[in-house]
Amino acid sequence: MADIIKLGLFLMLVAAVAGLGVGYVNNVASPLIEKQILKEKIDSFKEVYPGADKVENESAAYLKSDADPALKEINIAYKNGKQSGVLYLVQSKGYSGLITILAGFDISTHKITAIKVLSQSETPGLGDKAKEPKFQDRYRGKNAATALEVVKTEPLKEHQIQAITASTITSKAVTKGVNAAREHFGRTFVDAKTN
Amino acid sequence: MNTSTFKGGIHPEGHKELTCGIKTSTARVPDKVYIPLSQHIGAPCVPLVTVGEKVAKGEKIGDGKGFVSSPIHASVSGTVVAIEVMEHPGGTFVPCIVIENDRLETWHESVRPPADPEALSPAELRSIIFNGGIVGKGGATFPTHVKYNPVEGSKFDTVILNGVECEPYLTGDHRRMLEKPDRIVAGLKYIMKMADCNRGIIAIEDNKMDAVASMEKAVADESAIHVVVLKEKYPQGAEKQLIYACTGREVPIGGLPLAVGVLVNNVGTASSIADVVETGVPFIERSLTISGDGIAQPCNYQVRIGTLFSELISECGGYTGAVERIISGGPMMGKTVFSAAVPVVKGTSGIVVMKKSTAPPPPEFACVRCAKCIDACPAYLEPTSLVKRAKRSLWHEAEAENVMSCIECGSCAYVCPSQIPLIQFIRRAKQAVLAAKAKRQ
Amino acid sequence: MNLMQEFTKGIIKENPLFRLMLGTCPALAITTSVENGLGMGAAFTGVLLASNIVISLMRSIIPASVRIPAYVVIIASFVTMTDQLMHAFTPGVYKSLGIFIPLIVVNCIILGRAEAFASRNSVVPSIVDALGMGLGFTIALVMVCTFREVLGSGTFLGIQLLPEGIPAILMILPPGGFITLGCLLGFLNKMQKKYAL
Amino acid sequence: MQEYFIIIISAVLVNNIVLSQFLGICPFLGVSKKLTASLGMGGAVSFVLVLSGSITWLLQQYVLNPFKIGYMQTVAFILVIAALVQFVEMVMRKFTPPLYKALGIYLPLITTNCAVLGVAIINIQKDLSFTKALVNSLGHSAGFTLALVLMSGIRERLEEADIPESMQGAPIALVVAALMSMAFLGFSGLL
Amino acid sequence: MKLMNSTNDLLLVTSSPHVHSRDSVPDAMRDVLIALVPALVCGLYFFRLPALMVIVSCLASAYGAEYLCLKLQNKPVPVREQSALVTGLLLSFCLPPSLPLWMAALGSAFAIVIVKHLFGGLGHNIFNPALIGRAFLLASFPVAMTRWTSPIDGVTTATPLGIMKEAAGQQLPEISQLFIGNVSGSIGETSALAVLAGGLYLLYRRHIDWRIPGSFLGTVFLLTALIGVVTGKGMLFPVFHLFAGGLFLGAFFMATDWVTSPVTKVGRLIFGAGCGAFVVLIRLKGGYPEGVAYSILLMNVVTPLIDRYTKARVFGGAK
Amino acid sequence: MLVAVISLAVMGGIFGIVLGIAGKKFAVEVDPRVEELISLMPGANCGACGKAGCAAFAEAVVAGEANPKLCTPGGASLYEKIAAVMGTDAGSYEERKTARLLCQGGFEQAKMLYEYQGVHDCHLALANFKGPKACNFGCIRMGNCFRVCPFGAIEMGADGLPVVDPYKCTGCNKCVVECPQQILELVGVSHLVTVRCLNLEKGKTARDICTTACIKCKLCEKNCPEDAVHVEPRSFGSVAVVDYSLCTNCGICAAKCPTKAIQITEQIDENVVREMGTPEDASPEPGCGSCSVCAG
Repeated sequence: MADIIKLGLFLMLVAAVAGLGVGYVNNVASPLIEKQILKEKIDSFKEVYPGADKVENESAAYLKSDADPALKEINIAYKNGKQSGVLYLVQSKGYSGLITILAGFDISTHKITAIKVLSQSETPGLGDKAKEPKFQDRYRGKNAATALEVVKTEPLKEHQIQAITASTITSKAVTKGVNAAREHFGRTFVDAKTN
Repeated sequence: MNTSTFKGGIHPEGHKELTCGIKTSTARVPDKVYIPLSQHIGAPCVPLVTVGEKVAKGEKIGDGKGFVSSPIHASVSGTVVAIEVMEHPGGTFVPCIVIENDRLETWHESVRPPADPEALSPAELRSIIFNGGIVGKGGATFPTHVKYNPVEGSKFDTVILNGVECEPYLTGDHRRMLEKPDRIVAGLKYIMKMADCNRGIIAIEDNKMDAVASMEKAVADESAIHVVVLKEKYPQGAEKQLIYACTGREVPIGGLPLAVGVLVNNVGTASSIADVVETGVPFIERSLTISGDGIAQPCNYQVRIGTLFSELISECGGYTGAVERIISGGPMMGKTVFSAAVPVVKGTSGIVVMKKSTAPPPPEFACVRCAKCIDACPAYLEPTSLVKRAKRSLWHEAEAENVMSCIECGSCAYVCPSQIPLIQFIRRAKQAVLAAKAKRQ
Repeated sequence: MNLMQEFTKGIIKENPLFRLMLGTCPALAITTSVENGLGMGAAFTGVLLASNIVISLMRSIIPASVRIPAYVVIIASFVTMTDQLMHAFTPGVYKSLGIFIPLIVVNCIILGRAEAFASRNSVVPSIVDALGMGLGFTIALVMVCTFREVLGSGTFLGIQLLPEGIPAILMILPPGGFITLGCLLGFLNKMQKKYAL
Repeated sequence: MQEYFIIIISAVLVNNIVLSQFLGICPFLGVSKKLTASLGMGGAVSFVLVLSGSITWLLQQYVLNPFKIGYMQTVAFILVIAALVQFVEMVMRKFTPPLYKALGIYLPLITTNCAVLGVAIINIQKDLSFTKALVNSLGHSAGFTLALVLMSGIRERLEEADIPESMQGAPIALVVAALMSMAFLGFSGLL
Repeated sequence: MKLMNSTNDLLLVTSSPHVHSRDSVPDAMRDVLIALVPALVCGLYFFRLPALMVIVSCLASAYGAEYLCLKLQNKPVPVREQSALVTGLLLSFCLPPSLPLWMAALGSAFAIVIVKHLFGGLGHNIFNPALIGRAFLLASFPVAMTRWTSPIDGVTTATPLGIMKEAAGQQLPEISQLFIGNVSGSIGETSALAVLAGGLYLLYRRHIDWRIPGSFLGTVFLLTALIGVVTGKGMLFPVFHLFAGGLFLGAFFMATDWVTSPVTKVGRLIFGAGCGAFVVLIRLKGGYPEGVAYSILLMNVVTPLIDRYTKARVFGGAK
Repeated sequence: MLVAVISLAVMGGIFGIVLGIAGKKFAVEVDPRVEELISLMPGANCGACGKAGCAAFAEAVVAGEANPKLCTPGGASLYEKIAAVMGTDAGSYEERKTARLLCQGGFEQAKMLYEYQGVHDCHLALANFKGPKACNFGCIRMGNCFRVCPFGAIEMGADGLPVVDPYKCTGCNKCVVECPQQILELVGVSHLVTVRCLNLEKGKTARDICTTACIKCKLCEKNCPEDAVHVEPRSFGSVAVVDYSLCTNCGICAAKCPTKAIQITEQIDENVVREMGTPEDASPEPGCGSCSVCAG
């Protein structure tokens, strides 16, 4: 029995020392990691809604329980202390997994400022082109009033988005996510204003 | 018409038209006959005569010991000039008794008809057949009397006479059914008596409708005997397949036909039985077909046992040209011999001679898994899988896949589009499995 | 003991990936770009080096009956450290390697070297062994990566080599990984037979 | 109910753990020569995977998260798995000798099977609930067993094939895996 | 190999049987090529020169790759059977007519080298080479592989199945046009009629077993009919699915490939049914509009197991 | 940080104790010598020792149930190594034996009965009139011995007969067992004089079918100074046989033999390091490295 306790103590010691090492490294690294994550977030906010003074996560206020489950987070951008834009974090089921999109709307113009695909697991070389500016730019400046629609050819109407070649499903998924945000935006920020 | 058959099988070209219309003629009796001491499955016979001894026609010159054995008789009268090792059409070398024919055709005293054949008891019949040296004429040469020995606890209910003759080229049984239907029916009745059963079937394939007509006429008065017409297919003549085709019963793996109450005999064997019972003449001659594209005038002959192939071939007008192979038996299951100087034995159902072909043998390809061999196998085996086991010497696995159920009919090798000699690999596997079994015991 | 030999054996004769068939999971999963391969190789080498040093130092005091759990604890700690450091300093590579950084812990090579080498040798040979094995693994990874990146995305380290439409996307999909490694192994087998490496 | 169905289909077919996520390649190549062995390995892995999947989930939820030591995940999980494997081996040997005979020889190999740790981590990363994590583990182990069994069927056939010498063994197995995974691409986008 | 010193007068001793059927692998391959002629004619009529170019490059590449592989392995050349041509032709039949020629050639070479010769050549492959060639091209060059053109005029348009899957609202072609093949699609698979003619020829020549196409088409029809009834799409739905896409080509020419399908009768029924079920699953629920190629490949994977578990009862064995 | 240290330490402690108990309670004693012996074995799994492969043999040796000498492929050197591991005296080891073909009937020498077409397998050919050669006692020349040799020591020569490489041959007996004609024999390497014919037929018959057959002329018997070679009667017929216990390798019989049926084999240079052919199964398993996790 003494043997067994000795073994246990030895392993305990080893584990303790290991824990010390890991803990130390974590102490050093975790602030850096957090900073990293924050910076990424701010960068993408800037990209999708440029020119804001500050952006606050106000999901608690705007994201009701009956909201579209695709909506994950609602951030409000402030310019000169006034609500000027909304940044939606939406998730949509793509070809092979969830696509996370950040979509920015301008409250004054009722237009989409920009969108950004934050994460996706679409087919390399095909669906993953959704994260390229070439595709994301197609959403820029679209009016939030009408539902967006995916077409395969050059868009003829304002509310049409040209799909990525051979990746209609991905294009539709992104558009569906953006539409969910658009709808919420229209209901919450446009109608409220006009009424 | 109500024709039935077995599952699997193939349709090789029959070539029966070469001889099926030619009446069986009697071959010239040779100056010397060579009678091998082993003409049946089982231990070879021991010679009862010595060199220089005079023998009479029908005299017993060799006898075997044990249950599965069958005596042999002199097919001519004359003098024993030698007992020497000779090639045997079965692919072996066997001692033979060589008799110089004195052309007197003296019958031996033992050859005499019984007083009243109808009155003989089954046991007496069996002993007559045993002493007459009757073995199966289909090719397997199983001593016939053994089949009728009663076995405790089992009983025959059907006797099937095999008039199928599914081997290409061969027409000996066909001719016999046309020429001697009465002898066949008479033989069948003796068999039914010995087997103690009252249902007889004569099975004939639908490519021999004239034989069907002939046999049906012969059994018109017999209520217990029927002629059954089967669809033409190879290997319908194989015992288990024939039983299945006629009765729908499957002989269990490794079992005997007795297990399903059926006894199978060749039509030729039946007429031999009738002969030996009614006249006392033992098995000293048989009919056989000499055919093939290498033979000038194919025909059927009544031949004394021990006649050399070469004499028969020259009587048929010789070869048509350069000869590639001489087959003892039919081309599907017969064995090739390396010279025509081999004697006719009790099991020789035919001699097929093939001309040298001009085309080179087709190349062998890898197995393409077309499954034609599986579809053709009458034993429902997977030949291609067995071959793969055999190629890697996995004998245990081959045994587990029932390689011993193979009846070596050769259908698989016949159909294989890749020209794989499947049957040879399977034979090798069977050899090895048998050897392993023998080692275990 | 010849240190040079200890070093080179990991590259050719006992290459972890091509000869020992170890570490196949990351070699298939993350080898879609050369950058990933280099990152994985570096992370792997770092963990191997650290664990080899520690285990070699402790080899006389670890009781035999708990040596495997002890090794596992040590290796796992180093993997966790590497994971954190990569997350902090090379977030891009960290993201694309994903789950395969923590999975270094179950890479048989590391435990194997601990058991077969570090626990029986002193520190210096263990360091050399780790460097050799690490380099061998990295080279192997980069070889696979090069094929897949050039043929699959038409780039090398991000530099465009082939115009769009030419590269076969399959090469950066899962089948491409299997096929590249399989054919590469076959080719190396052939070379080995030919030149008796 | 439908959610669970989707998780299962996704884990078994669409994102097969071996053929598209590259976890558990070593046993996939090593223990797929005979069908019986691959069934044994599949069974053993499934058993440990489901068990460890649930235990690590509980560990994460009730130990690592409350104490805010999420970064200790790797160390904690691998320790749990290593101990679990040994424990299972022990219990099996003691109480179900036939099962031990069938699966036991594969158990030691499982510690270093990255599928087990991989699925445990995926369960946490995907933020699945306990039942979903359980279903996900089940699905992945079924996918692993499926891939292994299919592979062994093919490899038994390959033993008779006339494969070029340098491709024999692992290289051809990898090519088979490539072609299998190409066939499984047919499931991509399913559901 | 001659085993003798002096020849000529020695007889040949061989093992029985001493006769052989006229069947041979090269003959069977030739028959498959013949059976593909109607589909070839239709493909050329509908898709003209581009189709011809794709077919020629596939054939040339397949033959060249076969030749090289045999040469490198010191196996007998020239090729003794036309299986490489069959592979090349079948592959070209399931490619869009507008495919760049180098891609067609690459797919063909991939099929021959990786799928066939790495496994030891004819008879040893596990997967259907032509289908892997197609799967390879589809995964590698999805853009080029999904650009379809309409018959005769060559305008870019969607395939019937594509319309059904993605572009709701667009007019579906009439069933009669679908049957004849006057719709956009792969070179050799649009005309169900032509493929059916070839398939019947193969059935007549006994090169293929009715069980695979029978259970394959039957399963697709039954499942789609069931879905059609349940969802109220009517009986045109199953008929449409039967004639659209490469189902007939797959059922008669790809799934029946000797080498990669089961050898047992029951196994073939299971194989066909599995193919059919996967086709319906992929077409209706999957990411691709067409699933014939993948469904057959998936069943190729299962074939060894099917063979293993559907071994026939041996004659005289327990029922 | 403190939490990390404590939690890991606790876990470590628990697992240590659990494993300690496990190690105590469920320890399985494996004799380390078995592993050591397995690593020494040739790995051919040829079965010459009568056990199911090398591992089984090693176990049997450790258990004292098998004679280490039984591993013929390993030979004397392996025996010494085993003895070292087992701590026993190596003692003397029997002379190494190699397979020798007792037939010289190649294409030139032997007359043919027929041309054989079919699968090249000695057993199958033998079923047809004892093989295509006219001689019923000689080598069938279908190469079963060549295929069965696990060491690549047998090659088929230009004359159709198998040639045994005495340096590669380990005397594992596989070919001898396989040969249906029993025309291969294991002979000690120091015995150089061999009668390479087993034809039992009369001199004239034998000479007619093979130019290098033993014709029973008894010249060897008459000229042997040691009385070591005799034309011995067999079940039927007779053939010359060398008594290896008396033969001194003088070679007079070989010189006198009119048909050269008696041959002197070249002396093996025992200094040449034997190149052991690699058995086919010896290629490493993918997926198993050297981590020995499974062993510990």
